[in-house]
Amino acid sequence: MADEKKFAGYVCSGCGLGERLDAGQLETTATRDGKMQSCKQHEMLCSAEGVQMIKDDIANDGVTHVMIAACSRRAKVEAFNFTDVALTRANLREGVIWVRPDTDENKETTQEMADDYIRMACAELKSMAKPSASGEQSLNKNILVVGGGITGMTAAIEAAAAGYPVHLVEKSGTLGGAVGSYYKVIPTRSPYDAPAENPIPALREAIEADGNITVHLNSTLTKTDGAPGRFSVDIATESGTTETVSIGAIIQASGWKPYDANQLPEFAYGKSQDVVTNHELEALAVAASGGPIKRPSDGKEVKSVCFIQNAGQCSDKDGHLTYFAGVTDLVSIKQAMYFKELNGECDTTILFDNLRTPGAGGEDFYRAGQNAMVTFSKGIASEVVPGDSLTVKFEDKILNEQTEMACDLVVLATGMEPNSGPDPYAQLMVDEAEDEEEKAKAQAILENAPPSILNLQYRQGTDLPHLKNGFTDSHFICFPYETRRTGIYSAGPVRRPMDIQQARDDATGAALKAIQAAENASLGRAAHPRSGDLSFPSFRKEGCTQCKRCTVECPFGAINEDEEGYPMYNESRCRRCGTCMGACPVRVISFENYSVETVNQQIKNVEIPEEWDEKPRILVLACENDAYPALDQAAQAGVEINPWARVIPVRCLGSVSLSWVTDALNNGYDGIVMMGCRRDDDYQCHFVRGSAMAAERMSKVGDTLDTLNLEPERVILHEVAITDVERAPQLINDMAETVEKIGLSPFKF
Amino acid sequence: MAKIELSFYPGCSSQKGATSSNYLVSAQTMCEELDIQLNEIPDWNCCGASIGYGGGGELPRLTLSARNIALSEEHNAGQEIVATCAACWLSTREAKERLHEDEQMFKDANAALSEAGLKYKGESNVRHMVEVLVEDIGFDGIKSKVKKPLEGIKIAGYIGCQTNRPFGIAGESFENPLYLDKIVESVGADSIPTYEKKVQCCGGALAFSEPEKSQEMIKGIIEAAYDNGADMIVTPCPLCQANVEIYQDNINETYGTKFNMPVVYYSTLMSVAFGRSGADAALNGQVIPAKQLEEIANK
Amino acid sequence: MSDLNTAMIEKYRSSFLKEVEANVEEGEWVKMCMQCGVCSGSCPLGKHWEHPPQEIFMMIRAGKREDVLSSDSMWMCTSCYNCIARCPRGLPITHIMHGLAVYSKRLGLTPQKQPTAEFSQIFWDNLMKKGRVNELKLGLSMYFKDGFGQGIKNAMANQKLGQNMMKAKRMNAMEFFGGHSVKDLSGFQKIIKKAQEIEAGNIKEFK
Amino acid sequence: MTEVIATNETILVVGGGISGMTAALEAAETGKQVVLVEKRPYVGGRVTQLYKYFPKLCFPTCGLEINQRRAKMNPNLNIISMAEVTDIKGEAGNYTATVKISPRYVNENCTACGDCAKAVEAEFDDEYNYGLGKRKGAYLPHRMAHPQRYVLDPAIIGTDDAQKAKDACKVNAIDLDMQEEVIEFKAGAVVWATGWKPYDANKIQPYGYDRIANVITSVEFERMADPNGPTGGKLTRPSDGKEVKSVAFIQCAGSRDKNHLLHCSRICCMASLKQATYPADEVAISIYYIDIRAIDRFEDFYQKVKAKENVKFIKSKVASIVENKENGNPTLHGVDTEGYNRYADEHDLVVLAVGMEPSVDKASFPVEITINEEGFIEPAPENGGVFAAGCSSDALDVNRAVQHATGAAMRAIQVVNRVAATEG
Repeated sequence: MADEKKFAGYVCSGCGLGERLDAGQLETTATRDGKMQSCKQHEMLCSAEGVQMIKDDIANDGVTHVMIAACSRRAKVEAFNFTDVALTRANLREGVIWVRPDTDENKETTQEMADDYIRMACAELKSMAKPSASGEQSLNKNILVVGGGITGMTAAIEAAAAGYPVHLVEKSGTLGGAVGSYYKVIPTRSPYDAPAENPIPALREAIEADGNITVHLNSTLTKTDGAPGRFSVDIATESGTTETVSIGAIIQASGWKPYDANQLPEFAYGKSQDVVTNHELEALAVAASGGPIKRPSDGKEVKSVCFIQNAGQCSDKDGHLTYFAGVTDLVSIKQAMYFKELNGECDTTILFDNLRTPGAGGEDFYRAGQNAMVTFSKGIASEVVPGDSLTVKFEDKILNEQTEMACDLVVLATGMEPNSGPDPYAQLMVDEAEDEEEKAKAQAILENAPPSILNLQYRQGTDLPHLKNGFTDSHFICFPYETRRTGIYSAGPVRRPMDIQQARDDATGAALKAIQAAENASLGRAAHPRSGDLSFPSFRKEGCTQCKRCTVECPFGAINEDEEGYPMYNESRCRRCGTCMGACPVRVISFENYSVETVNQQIKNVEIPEEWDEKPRILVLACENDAYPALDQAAQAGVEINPWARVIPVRCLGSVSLSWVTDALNNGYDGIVMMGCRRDDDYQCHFVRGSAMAAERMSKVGDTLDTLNLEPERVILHEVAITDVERAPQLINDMAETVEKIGLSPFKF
Repeated sequence: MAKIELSFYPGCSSQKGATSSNYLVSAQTMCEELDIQLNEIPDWNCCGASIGYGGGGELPRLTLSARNIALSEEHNAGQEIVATCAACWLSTREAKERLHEDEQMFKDANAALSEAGLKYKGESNVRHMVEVLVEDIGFDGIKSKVKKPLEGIKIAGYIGCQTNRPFGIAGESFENPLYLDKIVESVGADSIPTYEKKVQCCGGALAFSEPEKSQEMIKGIIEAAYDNGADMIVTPCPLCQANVEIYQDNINETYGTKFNMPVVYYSTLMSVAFGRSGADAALNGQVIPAKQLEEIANK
Repeated sequence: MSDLNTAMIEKYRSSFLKEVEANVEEGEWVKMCMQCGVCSGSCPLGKHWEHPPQEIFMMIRAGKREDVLSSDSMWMCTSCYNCIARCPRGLPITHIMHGLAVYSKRLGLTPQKQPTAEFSQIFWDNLMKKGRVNELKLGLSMYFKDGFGQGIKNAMANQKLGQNMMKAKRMNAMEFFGGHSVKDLSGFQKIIKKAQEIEAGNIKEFK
Repeated sequence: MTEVIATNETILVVGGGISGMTAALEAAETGKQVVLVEKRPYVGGRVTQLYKYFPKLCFPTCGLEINQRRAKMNPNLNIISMAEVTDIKGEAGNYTATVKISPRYVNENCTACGDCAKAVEAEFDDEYNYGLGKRKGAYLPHRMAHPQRYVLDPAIIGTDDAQKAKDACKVNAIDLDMQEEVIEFKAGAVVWATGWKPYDANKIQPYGYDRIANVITSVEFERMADPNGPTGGKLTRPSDGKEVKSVAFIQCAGSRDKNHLLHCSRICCMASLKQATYPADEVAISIYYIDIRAIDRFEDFYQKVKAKENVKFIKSKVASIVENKENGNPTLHGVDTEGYNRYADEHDLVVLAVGMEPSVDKASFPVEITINEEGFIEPAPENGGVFAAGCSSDALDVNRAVQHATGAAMRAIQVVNRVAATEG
């Protein structure tokens, strides 16, 4: 019984489908052409009654495969959520009747469309299986936190508080990181009016008292093998011992390093001991041990200090950081207040361009600084002249003059650089550089790559990919924890420059994502964005040519290679995008419910009318995240779509097999439109390079078209956004016009 | 309507033979009609106005007002202080707030007052007459007293600065207060709520020291009233009234304009609308006669 | 150390700011300005200010003592309170301007013949005489502040205005002889004298 | 009667904007039972009304699509829309929430076919478009609204329109007898994600938003720029429909101002930089600012916009706006403080970059919680098992709000896991 497949079709006649279409014919199409063993009609399939009918059939009649011909797969999802069967949806509402005019002359083509979508859905269903987890998983609740600064400490405490054991690995001999050596910190609680106590000692105590946290000091990771739910991590101590621990998920909180101020000779850094960075000032404040802060050169009590904001940052000068550290204006206010607290009558001036102290706390703290008589001047410093008394030359932007001031100490508000590992795509950046300048930059990054932090044993490099400037941030605004290495989350200033409060919030969020990854890995569920997906790629070894395209092109580094060069899939690293499937030239990679075959069968089961019918066929492959929803919305808005179009949603254009295109052309389709996401630096593809990869692959379609002696205009690839409600249908209609212009394909049999 | 009794601070300019003596006359008429009893603060002194600071400094200036409040608290105990003049009201209310906020200043002021055996407590409310009208009498209250609606007269409500800022009338905007327009409506005239110069500065005391600069601003105030089709301007401030009314000849001379725009007090409007004589409404105090009002008053 | 260096040392030091805090009405607010400029843009006589309020606040913080105290900008204030109403930081700008003006006058740094400075003194003296302002005398003092000849000229120029006012009974020639007064004039004068003494005593020395 | 199955291991999320959605989805995808209560008829909150995000200039609906798909697929998540939490009693691990559900007058039979909207006549200001356009008395708040169900405006109930809507519905989805419901259920932890609202521009009197037609708010400009918005994406003037040739952005409209919002709203600088990219390159753009607060890598975007030839920056808080009555142009008065330059600049359109105000008034929180001076929720231990997420805690951009919400979900999970450990 368990192995027996039973295919059942259900045709809805609600929402006007019954009036616009011949339901009887649809039923016949499903059973005769689609080979459904049964097919039922219902006047409102999504109603409780309709859903119950399907449920009953599954329970009582052993239905294993369900074809629902009704509305879009994006509609009534909750109603048609049958998790025990393989399921497909024929989109007759948004896909057919809502995009076609309700007139007699269109009746025939509208019906043809609907019949085709039913054939396609049935064909797809025939080559599908219900996805299910492999069953090999088990729950590994251990969380590894790399980095024992404030972010890592917070992440460890938070994960442990949720009941997850933590291994906290710190390179140095103490916990606390950069913040550990600070005199005080920016306040994190209202009324934000004075520097706050350093939270590190309390966190150290909490960790010490937490039985769920194992601290590894003086330790680094020498090897990280496996995948979420089954990482095997070698933690080596300085003294040479190595411990192997089994880990469910990883948080990388490797922090930041201060910018090297030696690149700022104009501010006399290195020339005068009394020019220090904001980072170095903390040490001076701590050394003062409650007394006045003294200047390094001669130990004289500081009576006047000037802070130069954005020193070596927010600047495109060579060696400067182009970005802003986010926090350095607040830091300077905090430090200016140190002087007010410790040095009595000390003059403090902050030279800034835009004072960036955002949010409630930021603005409150700015006012507190002013209230403490810190002088804020919109001024751009150009030079610091060393001497017994330092001279700061600057332009006062308000008083509109070049001026200068004398002070005992100059503090440079320099930026933060991430402590990330080498970018796995550094080589790729060199290879793909568009010009020499870019290439040289990429080459420099490759050559100056820092030592690895995670030592991942991944085919695609040892560490997390960089987003920009070496930070390992997510590319997505809505999804800050969307990582390109499943189950590994970066947190804190390695991800993006941030202040302590944000780092701690971030650590807490990353801790959630880590425990979530561990839990989902144990169930075989995919991580975001196809959260919960149980389908999983497998490959036919006998067909594989060891070309390695799948292992190279997987955006998530999910696939390793064995010694012979065969791919080794790691279910819990995989995000189910199908890029590997699209990459495979020999078509051996497939998911249970999404494969070369499931799409190919849809393409083949569209009825291609004879040439003299003058009814072309246009194949549309639409990304399910953006283009497909755009088409749905167009339907809702009543935008017409040409009746020759047949739309197939794909997980990502990256999953599109070239064979679909060639087969479609060979089968007599007259045009092919592919719609994927934006693919430039601000790409929208959640599978990173899917759309770009498709564009690259399809550039080779030209050869195919040449061989077939077909016009190149017949195949086109567009970037389509979810908001392209008017444009997406237009692109399809444009292809229809093109076909009309150049004529039908000769490949109709 | 219950009788309202207030401790009244008339101010220097309202005295007989002074620039806003007509304000006092019409305000008294108006109060009679509205059943408001004004008990003058005995032996009140000048508030220092908005220019006295330059000679007097801070504490002496505040002490001027402290003396008036102290006198009111002694002789008109329990009564709210009301002023008709914007500067008088502002100085007094400001002094009260400053002395409330600053303990040292409070002590210092009392030390000075003790020279004449006075004691400042700072417990009285300090209000402007328009506050009393808007908050205690209400627009409907005003409307109910109207016997001769000022029909067909289009009046630009010019509030000026100090009646409006920094305290103003509760619930009204600093930029576009509407209460004066509502008073205009209440007496049956047509208001111009979009009159864009209603809170424009007339120069205040600088009309004396910087006449050219001030008259340039006054010109704008009158011009906008004409542009909006106003027959006259109404104001609650004596200095505004004087500045906008009496320099029209000078402005005409400087700019070649032909201004002849009557500028009246709200109390004048109300007195006429309440059916009182031109003399009671102090229409004879106009430098530029408000002929339409005279006609109604004479009816 | 040369004079130039001494001058430089004073730049962007809070010494002048502290002086302003100590001796100027509401001076402790100056440090709270964030240089948005809304005060400068809101002033009805804005275009006549050489240094608008927000710039004056920056000059104070930059230590430009002379430039600030000898400026006539503060005397442009008409007390319209627009700046106070709009200042996002709640600075009582009108009062600070008054305070700076008075302080500059106290130090003798106010520009000669600054008309508003003169008028304010005339006004004050006038009110101190009787406890109430004598408008006629106030007007005449103003006309004749720059000498008899100029006074006659001023009076002639405003002759019509005066006539108009007389006609409306809003100016009274009899005011020249006595006029309105508080009854307890000596008490009044004692009070204010005392207040002036206290205020003078509160001024702190700054070099 | 709406049924909610909830226990002390359930997490209640109050507010279904991007923060609440995130907290709810992240917790649900970690295997927790979640009830999400949303006041509007749909989830997604204010980001659904944004045209683009800074700095990528990508479309918020893209992420919304994914989040809504996650929500539709996840059986652990129960969304109650048109509902408000009126009371929460108890303590961490044992709360009882009272929720008031307003009648939608449309049941789950609704297929979003739109027949009811065609049938009714009454029109109302479209709140989704901040009143810039009209919607019918039976409406789908926006195309991607989830739940994808129409709503009847309560104002048409009892009118002919209501009956017309009912008659037009072929699937029996309209239930005119639907009543307000009050339900109670348990929860172990609460994520408070009620978000923000744009500061009321009418209160910023010097800018004349209430008097000058061509002075609009940033949230309105966002709707105007959206091709699916009320003007079809055309940037035209409200007064005369003329296409704009010059736009001024006024920063800190209500923010950093003790007369309005004391805090810096964080997002407005970036939002204006973003909006400065909406008009064509020929349109002159002026940004009046106090400080441009481009944090961390947003600096790149700031530089990019700064480099645009049609964009100029004026360091000035605009003092006042006066309408030129002849052409309807708002004239901006103020002083450029960089070197003291007085200006009186005319523009076709002025956009007030209005600040973020916490949605829930300080005085009306239905749960005991620590609020700061600005009205945001403090991360106070005294809050017990109630955790703020997103803009209820501070003025945050989308990215930070989501990050914060993920952390809030973690805190809530800690509480319910503790409950599970003691009960289990």
